[in-house]
Amino acid sequence: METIITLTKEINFSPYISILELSYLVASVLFILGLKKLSHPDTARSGNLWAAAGMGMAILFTLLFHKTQAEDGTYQGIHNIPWIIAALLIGTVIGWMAAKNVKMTAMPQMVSLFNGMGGACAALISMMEFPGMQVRLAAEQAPHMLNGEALAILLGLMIGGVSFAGSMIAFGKLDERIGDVKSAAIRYINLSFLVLLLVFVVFIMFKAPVAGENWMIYTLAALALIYGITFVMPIGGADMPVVISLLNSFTGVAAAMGGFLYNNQAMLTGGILVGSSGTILTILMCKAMNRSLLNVIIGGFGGGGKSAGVGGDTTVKEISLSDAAVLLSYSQKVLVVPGYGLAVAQAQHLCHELENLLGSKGVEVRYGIHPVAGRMPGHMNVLLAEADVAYEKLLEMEDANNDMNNIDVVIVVGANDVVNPAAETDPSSPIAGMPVIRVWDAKNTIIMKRSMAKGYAAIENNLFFMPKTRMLFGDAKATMQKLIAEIKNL
Amino acid sequence: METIITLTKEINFSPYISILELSYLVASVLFILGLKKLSHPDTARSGNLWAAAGMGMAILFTLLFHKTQAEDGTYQGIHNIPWIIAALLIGTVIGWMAAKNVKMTAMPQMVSLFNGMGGACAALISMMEFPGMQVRLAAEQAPHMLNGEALAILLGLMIGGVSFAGSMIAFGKLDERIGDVKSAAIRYINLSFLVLLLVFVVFIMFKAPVAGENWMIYTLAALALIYGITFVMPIGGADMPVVISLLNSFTGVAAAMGGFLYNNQAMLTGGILVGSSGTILTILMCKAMNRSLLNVIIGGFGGGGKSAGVGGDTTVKEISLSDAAVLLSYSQKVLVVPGYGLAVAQAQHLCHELENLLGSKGVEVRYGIHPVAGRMPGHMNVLLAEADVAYEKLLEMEDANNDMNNIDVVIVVGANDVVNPAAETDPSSPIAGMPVIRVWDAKNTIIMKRSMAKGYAAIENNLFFMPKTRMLFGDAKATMQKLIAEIKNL
Amino acid sequence: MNEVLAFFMEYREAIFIIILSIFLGIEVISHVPSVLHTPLMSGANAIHGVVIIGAIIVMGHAHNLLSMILGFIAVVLGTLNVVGGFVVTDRMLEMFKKKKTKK
Amino acid sequence: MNEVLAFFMEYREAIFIIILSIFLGIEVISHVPSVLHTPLMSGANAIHGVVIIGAIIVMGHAHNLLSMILGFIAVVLGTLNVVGGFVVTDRMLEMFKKKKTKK
Ligand SMILES: NC(=O)c1ccc[n+]([C@@H]2O[C@H](COP(=O)([O-])OP(=O)(O)OC[C@H]3O[C@@H](n4cnc5c(N)ncnc54)[C@H](OP(=O)(O)O)[C@@H]3O)[C@@H](O)[C@H]2O)c1
Ligand SMILES: NC(=O)c1ccc[n+]([C@@H]2O[C@H](COP(=O)([O-])OP(=O)(O)OC[C@H]3O[C@@H](n4cnc5c(N)ncnc54)[C@H](OP(=O)(O)O)[C@@H]3O)[C@@H](O)[C@H]2O)c1
Repeated sequence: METIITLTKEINFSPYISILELSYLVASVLFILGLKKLSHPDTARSGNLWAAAGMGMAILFTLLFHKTQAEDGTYQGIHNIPWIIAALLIGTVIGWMAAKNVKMTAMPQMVSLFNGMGGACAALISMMEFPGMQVRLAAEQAPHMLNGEALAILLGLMIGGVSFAGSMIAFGKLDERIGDVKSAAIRYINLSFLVLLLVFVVFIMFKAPVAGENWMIYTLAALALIYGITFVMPIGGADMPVVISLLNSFTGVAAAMGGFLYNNQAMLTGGILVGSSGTILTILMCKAMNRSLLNVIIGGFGGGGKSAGVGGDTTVKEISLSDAAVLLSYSQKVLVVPGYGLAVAQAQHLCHELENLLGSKGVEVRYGIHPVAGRMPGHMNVLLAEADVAYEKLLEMEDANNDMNNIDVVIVVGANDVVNPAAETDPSSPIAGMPVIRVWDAKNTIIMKRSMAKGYAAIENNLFFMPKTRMLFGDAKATMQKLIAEIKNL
Repeated sequence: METIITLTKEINFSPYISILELSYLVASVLFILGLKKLSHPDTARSGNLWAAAGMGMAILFTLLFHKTQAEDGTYQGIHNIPWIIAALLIGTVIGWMAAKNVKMTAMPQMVSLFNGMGGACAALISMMEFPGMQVRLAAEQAPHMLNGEALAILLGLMIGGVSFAGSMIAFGKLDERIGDVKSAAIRYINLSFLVLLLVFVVFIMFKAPVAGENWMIYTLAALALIYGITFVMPIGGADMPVVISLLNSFTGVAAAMGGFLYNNQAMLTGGILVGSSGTILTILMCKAMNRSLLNVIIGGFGGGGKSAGVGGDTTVKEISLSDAAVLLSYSQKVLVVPGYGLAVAQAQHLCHELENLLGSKGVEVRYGIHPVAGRMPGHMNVLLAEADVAYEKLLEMEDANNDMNNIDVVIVVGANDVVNPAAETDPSSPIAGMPVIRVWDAKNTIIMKRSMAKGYAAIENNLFFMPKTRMLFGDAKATMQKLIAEIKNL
Repeated sequence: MNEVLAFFMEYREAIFIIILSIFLGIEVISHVPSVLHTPLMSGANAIHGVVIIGAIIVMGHAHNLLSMILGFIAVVLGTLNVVGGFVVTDRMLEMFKKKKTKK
Repeated sequence: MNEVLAFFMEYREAIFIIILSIFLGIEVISHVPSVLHTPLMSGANAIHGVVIIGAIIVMGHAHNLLSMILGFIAVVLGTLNVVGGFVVTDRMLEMFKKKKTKK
């Protein structure tokens, strides 16, 4: 950074540098505005474009105007431009295709993957800058590497590496390529790697630099990767959206380290903004599930939770398709409560068809959306919007609960935890305190799922045994199809 | 600034400077946190203290550690410390006494006065820095004064001066020492002074500096003061809170100019934060009155508004004290709607007494608070809180309106515009579109005011002529006293 | 044009800090309830009293009588702004002390 | 201690910018409705792709084969982050397009 400061001071006369700096300033402002707009429903989409515009500008101007002082003292622009452009093109094509073709439901994986790429990029930058710095400092006979530049390089590598490895594991888990590892031991392994990592960073900084001694940086990289893996491994697969959000903010910090290193305003602000807003976002996501971030990271949820004892009733009543069809057709108010199973079965379009069909018979059909139904926040909104369900039909959890007494039939489509009464009644339940949709207050409840299997929190659901509840077993899509046919035949 | 940069670079070795800079950083953070806390009811008071702590720290550390490079090249700490401490003491004692002894209702004046002091301080700093800068630049034979330092000095003087003069006028108006000046001409005079001011700033910057040529800075100061006066003069007295908020943000910018000049982080952030948040606050205040900032500045409101024709009924029905006492005692739900007259009459304590008295008879008494009742936002809340009215009894306008049909008697105590139906019915009314408290929906309305005089917006109020309305003329405090006595005698 | 760019280059850190502070000021305030408008205005008023630091600096390096006098006045005025501002704000907010938490 | 102070002094503008940005990030996000959590996460993900500028800089000054290769990979990865991030976010938000303004 020091050198960069003197550099920019000395070539003050060059308007190019000023233009470059100005473009970074504008890019930062666009990032801020983009993020601001992204957090309001009406402006979110344009916010994304603003941020993208800022990014494009920063990249273009860097290519055109960036100058560094070479070892011989001259100022050099960006070399290897054809190669850089080739790399940009390759990245653009792959990224574009991947993003365009990914299924709506696989988007969290995609975000995780892209996040990992950013982390890897930050780590690679550090790995390339470290040897140069070591040579320089060794030449100056510096007694140690205790300076801002080294700190930025080492932290960038460490955080970027953790983010990369962690994101890859998160991707694997969401894509169901990697299972959950549950063991108390891993928590300690985990912690020891973290300590080792930090100690090693300090160690490097206190060592006198020796030109060409690169094993340290490789070891650090390896440690960061390992820690990234052990960090995410024990966390339940369904907690991955929260983990991705956290790793996202890590990558932001790693990018900011690069900004510090190059005294680059755009990288600094962009990175820090993502770092801090990502942290807050992670906390907000946890809050929506009524959990603390620590609880998510340490785990103990999302698998293996002890099943809350099923009291009283233990028999389950099924409902036949034709009975369900009659019940629905002669109701006045129907509420559909979708959950993760709807996403798995991709039954959203049929849901909308059912809604229209019943609507044509004068039945008022609406949807009760739990904020954490599915596997990412807004999952249900996205799915139903994809199926063209009108936005006014979507009730937020609170509104749905307030109206529950007036509902004739609730159809629960592949939801489980978000309609589990244990959250309110059993203080020892892992989901205790999480707000739920109180479908048991409605006059009838029909539950569509394939089996008596547990949901994400892996706990029993008393709802299934309640007197007003009827089960309609089968894949949500297939069942829905048959139900629609039945109603049409009435 | 330039010199300061090199200065801080050269004496990097001195830990004092670093400590000073660190203290400025901490002070800035305290300002940010203070402002953040100030905007939430529960934390507002501690927010104020945090900001004050930051300020105290910044002042103390400046006294102890500030260094400037003197003409002979040596670094010098702060001189004249006894004098500075004397000045600090004098300011503290006067400020403390004034702030402690001012009546609750005179607080806006006080804020205006203090704001003016800040503006004057900024202007004085510029006036003292300008000659020195001119001497320096003249010695360097600079062809003009086109540089950041000069810009900061001139803008600081200009903005600080306008803020000072404007605040004094606003103070005078609120304190009813200065009347409103209404004339179309003043608007143009106004605009011409603004243009003159800006042109003069540009003129100074393009002139070659001549040591000792100080008439320019005095002329600029005079122009700024005159513009400050003509800017505020034509604005209606009751719009002063908005104007003060605007001038407040001006002073913030003036302080930031000082921060730019001295490369002082605390002044820079503190000033800019106030500048931008003050601007937003001003806009929010205007919104609460359903007006635009431009409309406030250009005026045409707060005096001279054409009286909306009073249609139909033109007779006013009075109510006797004993009738009012009976009506109130045998009601179930009473709503008190206070306005500016309550503040004038200082009737808040009696209001609370009435509330208790009726409460003891089983009548439910609550208050309907209009956001801009009175002469400053939150005016009614402050007054009623002073009289120990419980916070739960205060209904916001919307809640009050929703419950209006169930109210047996509304007592309007010295309010006028905030209960004027013209806001909803007469699109040509100056207050058209402003939300009002719909007291005419209640079963009975009693209006306490001294006469048929108009309120702040100077328009007729049809409410007084409505069939369910009864007038109870007299000073609010006196009438309230008599009313309480009557009810006790029932 | 070149001069503008050079100016920008020279002060870019300050400009950047200014821009960030502007955004921050806007964001921090934009959700304030209207009851708090007046205390907030008053609190902000006290904060811009930070200009007193400038007054202390000029006064601390004043060498002739005129600038001593002006500096003295500036420090007094700045202190008035700071002390009066914070005290008045505190008094206003004291009024709200019994206020219960609202949703 | 002296070293920490010297460090602070050297990088104080950057530190200041970092602190302001942290506050700004927190303020901007803290009122986001939960439906937007995922798109926002994705949008933020794209923004930290700004690290690509660093990749371009190292690649632009790479002189030996190893750093050319690493730089090339870094640029590709960074571009993936940027382009993929923005496109995926846009697709997510497209889903909300029919959304009416809510109270
Ligand atoms: N939204 C988020 O951001 C987020 C993030 C992380 C974690 N979580 C957690 O995820 C959970 C979400 O609750 P949820 O009620 O939506 O889901 P859930 O509790 O995971 O239950 C989903 C249910 O759907 C059924 N199902 C699966 N495939 C199906 C198919 N093809 N057809 C019909 N049914 C099918 C499953 O039962 P069968 O196997 O018997 O069919 C399962 O019980 C909460 O615990 C929440 O905390 C949410
Ligand atoms: N709150 C703010 O921030 C703010 C700022 C600027 C402007 N404003 C404006 O101020 C107005 C506030 O409306 P408002 O209804 O509260 O007040 P208002 O419309 O100004 O009316 C106050 C009424 O109180 C009566 N009054 C005065 N002294 C009295 C006394 N001693 N005893 C009894 N009555 C007395 C007056 O009538 P008599 O003379 O007949 O008694 C007058 O009609 C709005 O137009 C608002 O836009 C508000």
